[in-house]
Amino acid sequence: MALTQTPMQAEKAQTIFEKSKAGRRAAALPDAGVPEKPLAELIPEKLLRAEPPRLPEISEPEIIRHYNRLSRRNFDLDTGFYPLGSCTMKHNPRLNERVAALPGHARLHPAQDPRRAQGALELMWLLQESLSEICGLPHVSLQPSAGSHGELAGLLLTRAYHADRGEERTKVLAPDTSHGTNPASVTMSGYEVVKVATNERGGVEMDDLRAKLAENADEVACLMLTNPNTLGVFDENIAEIASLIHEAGGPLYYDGANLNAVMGHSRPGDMGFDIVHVNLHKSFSQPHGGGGPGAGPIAVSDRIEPYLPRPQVVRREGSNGHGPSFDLDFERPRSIGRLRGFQGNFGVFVRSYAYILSLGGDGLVEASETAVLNANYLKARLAEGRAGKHLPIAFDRHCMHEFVLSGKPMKRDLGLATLDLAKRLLDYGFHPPTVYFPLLVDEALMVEPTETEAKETLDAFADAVEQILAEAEDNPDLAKNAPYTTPVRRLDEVKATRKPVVRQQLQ
Amino acid sequence: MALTQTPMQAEKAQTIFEKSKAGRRAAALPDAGVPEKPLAELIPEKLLRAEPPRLPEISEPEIIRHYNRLSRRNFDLDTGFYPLGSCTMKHNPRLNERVAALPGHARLHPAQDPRRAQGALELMWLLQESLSEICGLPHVSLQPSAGSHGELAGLLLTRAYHADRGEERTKVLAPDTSHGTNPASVTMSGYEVVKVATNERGGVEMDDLRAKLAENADEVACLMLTNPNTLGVFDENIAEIASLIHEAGGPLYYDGANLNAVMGHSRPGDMGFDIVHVNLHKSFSQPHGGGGPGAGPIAVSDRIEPYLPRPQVVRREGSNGHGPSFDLDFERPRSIGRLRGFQGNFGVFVRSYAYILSLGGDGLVEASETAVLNANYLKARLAEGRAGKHLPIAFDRHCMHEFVLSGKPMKRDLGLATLDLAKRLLDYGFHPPTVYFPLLVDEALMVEPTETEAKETLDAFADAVEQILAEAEDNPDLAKNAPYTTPVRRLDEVKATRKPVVRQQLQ
Amino acid sequence: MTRYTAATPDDRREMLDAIGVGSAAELFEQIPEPLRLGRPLALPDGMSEAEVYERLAALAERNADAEEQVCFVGAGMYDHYVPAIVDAITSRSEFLTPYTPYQPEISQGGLQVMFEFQTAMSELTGLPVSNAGLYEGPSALASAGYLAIGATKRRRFVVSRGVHPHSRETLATYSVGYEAEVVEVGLEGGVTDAAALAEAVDGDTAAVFLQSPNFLGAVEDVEALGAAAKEHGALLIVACDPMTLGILKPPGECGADIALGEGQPLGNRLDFGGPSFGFFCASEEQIRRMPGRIAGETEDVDGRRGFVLALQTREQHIRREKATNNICTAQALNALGAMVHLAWLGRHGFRELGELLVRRTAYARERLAAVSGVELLHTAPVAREFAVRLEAPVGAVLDRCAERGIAAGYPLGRDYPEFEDGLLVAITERRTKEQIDELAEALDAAIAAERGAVDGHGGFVNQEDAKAPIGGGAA
Amino acid sequence: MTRYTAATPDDRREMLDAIGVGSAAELFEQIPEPLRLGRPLALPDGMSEAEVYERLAALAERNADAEEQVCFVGAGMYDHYVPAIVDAITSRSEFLTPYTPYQPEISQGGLQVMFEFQTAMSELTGLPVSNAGLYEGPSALASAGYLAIGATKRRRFVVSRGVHPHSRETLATYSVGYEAEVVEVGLEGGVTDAAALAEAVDGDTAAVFLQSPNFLGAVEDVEALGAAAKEHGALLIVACDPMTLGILKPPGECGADIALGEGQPLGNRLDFGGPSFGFFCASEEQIRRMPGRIAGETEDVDGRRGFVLALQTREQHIRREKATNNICTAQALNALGAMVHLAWLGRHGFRELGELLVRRTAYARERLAAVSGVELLHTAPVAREFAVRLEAPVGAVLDRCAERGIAAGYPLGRDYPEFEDGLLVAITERRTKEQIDELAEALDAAIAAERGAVDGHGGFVNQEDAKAPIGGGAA
Ligand SMILES: Cc1ncc(COP(=O)(O)O)c(C=O)c1O
Ligand SMILES: Cc1ncc(COP(=O)(O)O)c(C=O)c1O
Repeated sequence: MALTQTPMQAEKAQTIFEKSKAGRRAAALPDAGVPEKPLAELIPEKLLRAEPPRLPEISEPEIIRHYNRLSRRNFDLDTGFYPLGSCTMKHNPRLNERVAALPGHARLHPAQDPRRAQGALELMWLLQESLSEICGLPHVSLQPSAGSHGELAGLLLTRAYHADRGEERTKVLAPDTSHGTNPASVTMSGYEVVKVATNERGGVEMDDLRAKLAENADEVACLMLTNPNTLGVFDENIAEIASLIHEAGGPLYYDGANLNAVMGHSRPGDMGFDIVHVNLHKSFSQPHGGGGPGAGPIAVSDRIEPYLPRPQVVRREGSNGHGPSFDLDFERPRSIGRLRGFQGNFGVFVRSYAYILSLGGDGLVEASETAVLNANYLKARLAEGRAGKHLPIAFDRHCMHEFVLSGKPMKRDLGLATLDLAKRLLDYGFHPPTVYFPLLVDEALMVEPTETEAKETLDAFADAVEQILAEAEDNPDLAKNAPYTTPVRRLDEVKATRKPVVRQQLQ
Repeated sequence: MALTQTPMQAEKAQTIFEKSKAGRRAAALPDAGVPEKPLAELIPEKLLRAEPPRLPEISEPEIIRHYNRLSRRNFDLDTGFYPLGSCTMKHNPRLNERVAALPGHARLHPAQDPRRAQGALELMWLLQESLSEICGLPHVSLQPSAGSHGELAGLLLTRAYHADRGEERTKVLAPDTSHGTNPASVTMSGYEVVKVATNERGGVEMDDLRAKLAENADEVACLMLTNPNTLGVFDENIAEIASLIHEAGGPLYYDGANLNAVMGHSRPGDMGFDIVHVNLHKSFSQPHGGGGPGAGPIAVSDRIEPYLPRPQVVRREGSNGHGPSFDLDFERPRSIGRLRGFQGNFGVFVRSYAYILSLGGDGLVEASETAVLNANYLKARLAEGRAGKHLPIAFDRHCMHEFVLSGKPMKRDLGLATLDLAKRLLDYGFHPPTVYFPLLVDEALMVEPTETEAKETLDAFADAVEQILAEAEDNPDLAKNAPYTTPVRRLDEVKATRKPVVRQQLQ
Repeated sequence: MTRYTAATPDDRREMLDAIGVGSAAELFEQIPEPLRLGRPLALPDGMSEAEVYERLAALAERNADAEEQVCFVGAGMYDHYVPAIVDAITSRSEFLTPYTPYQPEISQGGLQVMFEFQTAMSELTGLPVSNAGLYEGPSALASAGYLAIGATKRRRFVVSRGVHPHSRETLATYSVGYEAEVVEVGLEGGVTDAAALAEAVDGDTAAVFLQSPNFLGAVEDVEALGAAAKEHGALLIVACDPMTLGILKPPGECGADIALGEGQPLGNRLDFGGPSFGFFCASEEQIRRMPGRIAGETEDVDGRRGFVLALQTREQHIRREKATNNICTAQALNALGAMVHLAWLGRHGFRELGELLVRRTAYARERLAAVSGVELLHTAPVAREFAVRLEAPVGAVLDRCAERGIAAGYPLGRDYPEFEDGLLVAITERRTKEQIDELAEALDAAIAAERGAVDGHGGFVNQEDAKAPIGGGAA
Repeated sequence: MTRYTAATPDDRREMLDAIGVGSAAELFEQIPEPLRLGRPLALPDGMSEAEVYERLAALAERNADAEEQVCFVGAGMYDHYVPAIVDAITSRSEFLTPYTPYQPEISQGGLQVMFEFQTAMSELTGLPVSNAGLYEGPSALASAGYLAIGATKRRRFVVSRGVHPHSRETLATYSVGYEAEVVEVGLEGGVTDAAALAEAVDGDTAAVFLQSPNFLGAVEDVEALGAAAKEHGALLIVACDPMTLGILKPPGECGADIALGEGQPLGNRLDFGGPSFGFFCASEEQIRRMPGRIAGETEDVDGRRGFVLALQTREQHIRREKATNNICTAQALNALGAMVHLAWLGRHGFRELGELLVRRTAYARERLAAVSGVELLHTAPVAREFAVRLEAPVGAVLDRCAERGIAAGYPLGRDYPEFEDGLLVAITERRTKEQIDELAEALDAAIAAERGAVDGHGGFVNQEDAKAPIGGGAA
């Protein structure tokens, strides 16, 4: 019997709403145990809902089957290699899940009196101290919920800093390689982005930087930089950049998405940065969850500290023979205020702190070293053979933890777009690299293997790329119509945006 | 591109030993923190091992990938319908896993002083009481580790009972439909099996029973029976059977594998049974784990009680205003002794007790009722169309929780063996029924849907059977060469037994 | 301590050779020497897994969690029972470890979950469009402000004082960036002062923000209050507690343009405040201004049904500085937890749970009001939380209750200086009648003891006592 | 209370119609009326998930587990740290919920795990054949007796008193069924009395059973002791602690025909005694007499490598009364846990862990021997557990230690009346030097207090005191 499609392809997607049948249910609820007054006696009729929302009616065994089956329609880090550039898809230790689930963490109410949440506050304080040491900056707020939230926090801190000095500035400099969240955050915080060009080494074009500073004299609020940047290279001019920005009166913002390259090797604070966000879901092993949760703590210099969000976790020295205690400090008059409810994504802090404890200082140093080693090795492997010919490295130098290839020659010579290569990789069982980013590089492929991958895996990936290119020399349509083996094949994304169907219609 | 095999088929099976690479590791161990004396100073060299066992050398991320990927090569209950007769593949509630994992259960040492394990002992006592009520017998031992262990226990109890009365008996009666563990247990306990025939209603052939009793006068130690039996029918003559055996001086043993049919409807004790085992991994929702763990508690009548295994969980009335307390009673002079270490598969007890608490008395009654309803419905569906023609029911009457079809006409008319049908069902995404059991029925298919399946699922299964038979009318080879879509296709079982390779060879 | 890596010394050697360098250190030479750390990190040495576990367990031990104390604290996050099936599903690697579904062909699991979640939240709120989730409640509310500015080109927000203080504060923080003005409208009898609200809204107003049930637990008449917004062309933005939407009229039927809120009550544990998720629903009109990911239905080349990230042109990775929001990593796993919880509750279970909350809350409110030294802070209708005033220092009473193993509620003083004597008490299905009775007894005893302390010690005045005397009479 | 079922009233109606009966009750009419229960079960009503959780958590709360007490109890089950990856893998539905792999095409996951497990256990024990696991340790030992009878056609067992008392008792229980005689051989200086053993073994002996380390923690010279078995053609059956097999000479190299034991230390939690698993390895000769499942490697019709249940002709479902054992459902999931734990430890980690145990145990033994009122019960070499004698009633000392949060060990009195004053102390990698020091202090204080109690109260004699005076001198 010839296979026409895989078993998963043969299975028609059905939502849980479509599996609903009137009268089914999973949950049993406790009896109220109190007088069963009619609802309308307790709440005026006009405020009440007439019909319950049309949630699914379904039994528990059907629910678990539905979501388990659905889960297998995902590719995940525990299935295979996931070299998604800029995302640091490193191993997610299950120890971290275990400690986060301890009732003392998981069932702790965020409004518990600090005197009865000393363990949680101490943990947060210890994490702050650890991040402070890693970033080389003395103060940390754990409040931001992800990288982009940290960026917004940083920019609002920058505003507060300037305002406190009686200044109003309007421009934020950012290289053309910056991540999309950077300019988006700039606009949300009331600033305007001024793009700075990239030089032939992949770093900031110093002349352009000087020119933009001159053009926008007294208007530059700060510079946002990722270092190593999204090309995976370390900007050697960072010291000079920092002094230029500082001279212009602006703080320097460090997008910490790439911190995994430099932990214990080089510290943003030492590079001259004033504000740093850290993506705990990248360098510090919080699982990505298919799009969160994460956390984006910020570390700042002394001059930024007064403006940090409220509340701040503080350690108070003990007296009368009592040990130190921990508290939430709300009395921060110059604070920019809250960025969210309560104290931040505490569950993420537990996981990341467990990770830091597991590796220790040396382990973090080694993690970064191995991340850089793996990236350079894979880069070397992809500089060989067909990949070397069709997919040249965008900036030919040692990379840090990731590197960017250009699919331009591949497109020109073989007719394959980067997207086609990416889709064909799916058939080979790999998650493709980040594609079409950074924008600067034509047909970009951004590859970040991370330190937790074995050499064999890197080799297998390089071999797959080689083989796809070889196939394409014979028959480019193979990749152009890929993938073939995934649960669904190429999807019509245009339709989904033109005539968006964003919920199930129910009768 | 034409598919030649599925992605899973394309993946060559590799063991974790084959993924090992010298120098890799996952675990970090704590420092000893004590003097690091050479081992040979502590244990004589001649008792020491020269080379460590060749366990895999592998990193943690590789381990989780290996086993996660491997897991997907299993079909499981949370993936789809699993009507494996005699196995009661009912839903496994995750609540039960949660409560079993509470540290008060999971990290409780089995030798903890009973005064410091009162919660565990009370739970065991409560489970004993519950099973006693369900079985209609006053005493329960939780010790046996599974059904077959319960059988052995029951037969040793029978021996002890007779021995205590100064009798030595040598034969155990069992119907020809009995499960393989029954005769195996009989032999292990030093008895000999005497087979009893089955009548045209699927029950015990009374004349044969009388004959066997007569033939083996004074030699019959007991009768082992499953009721409803492995044909899925209730033996209406059970009261008469019981009195015949009792008259012959033997206790009656109830194989409780099919208890799921009658919970709260009819009780083995009331039917006249003296010893019952209960498979907690069947009726009481302990997950099967790919072949265990389970537990096989036994419930017994007063006359068997003195011989129950040691220790026994007991409840002691409190005095001086203290509440009752629970203890392990070792002082059981007529006990058959231990059947295993410690107190039994406690983690299983927690799950099953949680299940009983969740459903409550009425819930158990309804569970059995729905199990019987589902079975009879599926039986009715399979009596229609091609299935009705090619796969007749072995004993045409209402069934209890399961029923047995015969593939004999299918084999004769279409050339398909029951095995072929089973294998083709795999391509349709179903686990096949139990096949070739009971032995009495030619080309048997034993179907047990359980109460936790939805009608739609039963319909889909009936439709699949119909479709497979329709296909076979055109092209019997389709099923004969099935499956096509599973991770591997039909395997050479003969080779595996002729020249067994039961471990990886390592260099 | 090496952990989670696979490179053996041999591997390193081979890899360095392939790269063409002698050591990994060479690769770091692109970092100018003065910027290299040149010393070990001042962090403890790595630890074995068992040691890390012990360390973290010891910290956790020092928190009074809801397993240890009976928790009547709410204030936006609630001690609901999260069914075990939620953990079973969210802990699967296939959901736990992937990134945002940028490659839809191998992300149908996550994408379909988003689509289902959107459907569920749309059903709950009565609005046709939902995104796949935001960070959490207060920042979702602040993001709605950004949308309102984009939609109305106005920069003035009118906010009820019944909106969660964290939301109001977050909105204020963000509004500095938005260069928007925030005007607050007070409460009367526990609910938003309708007259003051009507007064505050004008033609420059971008949005009116309400919350129902509001922070004091009172169910607002959103429809009536919203009229002022409609009149002036401002958006009506309503924060709500999803657990009440089985029984309360959904914001979409009350004229809301946007309904949003903290998602924690649905399938997410307390976690000392996070991670949870924010939900965000809107009218059809706003679909291209929505923040965050949205999954949409489509087809593959063979005509199979499938799901993708829709409307990505709103988002930062495409639109950059013109994006409708900067959010990237959000809270997908938490939204999955919510979806599983909702499916588990089901249509009728969800409503019944709402009814249960209302009835137990009514009982608790009555029971507590009968305690000497306790009176209701307002008598507006409530769903699952209510506010009382205590005739004794709130902090001291809470400490006494804590000693009895009860977290009695949320003290209102910090957020509402006008209610320095106020306590907010929350009910979930985990809080039994017996526990409510126990709370009443504990409060009774604590208040009596505090009064005794004051009386008994004559001049002794507790810190929190230095406040205005309590209004109405008490036993 | 309906739970976990899906049949709605409509479904029921349709199904009954299809069956052709009016009610489900009709289906139960095949049960003769007098045998129908005719009343509700006398069990509590069903409860909601949250209520069941609370009920079970309240019971669990009343156990002093190893999270609460520092656990020095061993006696066959040990408080090792089970790495989180074990739970992550064993909790996957795909491993948790299937039945025994009767359909190999869709069970390759479970079958390959069995094959890997067999390889690992074979490596550990030094014997070429392993099964996929049995219930647990003692019943595995009793099953070995059945094999020995089959292999030798003899019915006499010689058992060292160093074998776990539960194993000896289980063997005795089974031997009634086997109609076999069990002869016990005593200990000398903590180890099996070699002369007595040699004496006890004869030409009728089916098997000699040893354990190393034995129940008192002593490492036996299996090779030397086993000579008697070899001489008389009896099988040598050795029970062992898998955690010591990284450092101790494997039974297979000591002449054992069968090596077996309790698998709990590998990847299985304490669980108050189960479920865990028993392992069972043997020489090539015994392969067709093995109890339990065995996975074997083979190929599919296309030549793909695959695994199946091999040698099923040994088993009850094929061979029935002639089966080599009656076992059916075993402990597959627990064996998976062990395999993951072993892979996680890895070749070197496994050995290092063994070394760690030996060193910490040596330290503990020395430290405790220095305590006044404690002396060593024997001085034979030990690996991870050792026995001491106390100069005070053991039960009372244990109670005092328990009050300090320490479970100090296993009292030997019940199993070894000759060691009424004996205490067995076990060490795992979770027991730190600090905890060992604390144990020493606790024992010191407890013994001193007990002596004081006796002295102080003159004639007062504790129940356990009424025993033979302790041998050697003490401080
Ligand atoms: C370079 C860079 N900056 C910022 C971000 C945004 O971080 P988050 O997704 O945590 O908001 C990312 C995430 O991909 C990134 O790669
Ligand atoms: C009828 C019957 N009896 C006994 C058993 C043996 O039970 P266990 O597998 O728990 O040993 C089974 C298991 O399949 C069975 O179906």
